[in-house]
Amino acid sequence: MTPEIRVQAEPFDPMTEAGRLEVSGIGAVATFTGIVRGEEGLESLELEHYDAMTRSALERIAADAAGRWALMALSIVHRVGRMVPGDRIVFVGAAAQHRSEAIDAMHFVIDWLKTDAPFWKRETFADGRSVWVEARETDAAQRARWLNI
Amino acid sequence: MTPEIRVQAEPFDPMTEAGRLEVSGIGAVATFTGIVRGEEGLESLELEHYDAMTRSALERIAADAAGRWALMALSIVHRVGRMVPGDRIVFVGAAAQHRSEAIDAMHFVIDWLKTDAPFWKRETFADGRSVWVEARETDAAQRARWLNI
Amino acid sequence: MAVEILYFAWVREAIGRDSETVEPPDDVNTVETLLDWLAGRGSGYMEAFADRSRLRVAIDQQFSGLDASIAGAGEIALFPPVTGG
Amino acid sequence: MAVEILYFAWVREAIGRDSETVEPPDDVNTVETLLDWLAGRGSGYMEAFADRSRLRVAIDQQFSGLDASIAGAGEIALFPPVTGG
Repeated sequence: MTPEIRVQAEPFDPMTEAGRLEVSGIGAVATFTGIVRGEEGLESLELEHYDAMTRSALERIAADAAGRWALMALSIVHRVGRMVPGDRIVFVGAAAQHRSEAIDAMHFVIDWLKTDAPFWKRETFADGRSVWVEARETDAAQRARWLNI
Repeated sequence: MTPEIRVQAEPFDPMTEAGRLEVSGIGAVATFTGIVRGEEGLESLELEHYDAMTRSALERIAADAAGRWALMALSIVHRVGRMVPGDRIVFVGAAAQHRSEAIDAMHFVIDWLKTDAPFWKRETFADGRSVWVEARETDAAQRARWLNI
Repeated sequence: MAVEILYFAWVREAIGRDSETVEPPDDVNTVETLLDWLAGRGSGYMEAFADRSRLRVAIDQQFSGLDASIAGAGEIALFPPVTGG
Repeated sequence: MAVEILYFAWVREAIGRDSETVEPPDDVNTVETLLDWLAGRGSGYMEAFADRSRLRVAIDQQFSGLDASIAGAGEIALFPPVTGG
């Protein structure tokens, strides 16, 4: 199983990504798509990343997931650059024989991606404000849940 | 939020179903697709259901999920009748503002659908055997996890 | 009082029909006593109801226990544990 | 020994550049001492490094602690807690 890992400025299509996961012999596909919310007058979002490190960080998360669950396919796609509300930022998909493996692996990957991959978001609002998004403590807590499983 | 609930003999397309979930204001879409596995020489699978009850059972599970998490869209699609390996049996998708809501709701719905909706599978194998699938104790255990959350 | 009984999966196959309307006597007032009474109808019923730990029931489209009352029920479905999804 | 320093997000903006090659003296041998040394370069650095609880580091593309040794490092990145996904 070689994970599909991509970091790209271009939009992606979760439907196409999900289709890639339906490999022979699987019984379950779980997917997650993250979308830019337009709350509080958000106009656009700029996603910066550490190009030389991002891919290896995602590969490491994928390898951790593959070590924990018997996966038959795994995809991580992350957009970078400028996005607007409604745009898709991230896709995570996992395929396995059984449902809990696929769902848990997908959930693990998106939780760890939030804390262990070098991306940063800057939000620009209709009133002109532009701020770097603060990391949330709940993300660290959600990552930590997996350490005792 | 009115859940999309369908029980149908016709194939469905998880990509189309996932597209329906991307309603305005969401930040997260989680989906699950169950697929017929071709293990042990399985040739076909016949899915029987209790027509007069199935829809209300699925509506009840959907209402339970909507009561637990702030969902902005929820879909349950289940095929009935004859299927072959590789065919999609079930789709569950949930959309919410935040990822844990969407993922947990999707996971809850598929866990409860396994134990609380009147479907029965009969498997026919290449050697001519045809057997009713036995319920798995792990399904009851996975359902029970949600009772204390 | 007449009640519609539905059978699914191997319960249906053992009994050889998917539904029937029956009129149980007054002392048949729970699912358990209904099963006892139906079992008198033939070997297919006896076979289907032999291991009651493998039987599930819905009364008027609601899952119920085998000890549930059937008073006033219009439709009782008997079937194995469900295996959808 | 020369080492490449990379800055991201508001660390980059405060310092006003996204990378530079520096040659710290031998006694600058941990991330902490590197931050002290870099802070002498100007107010942008001081501002960026003022609250070290908000700083994260990667040494040669591996997340590390601020107390980590920088001996032999080729590339050190300084940035806020990540916010992707």
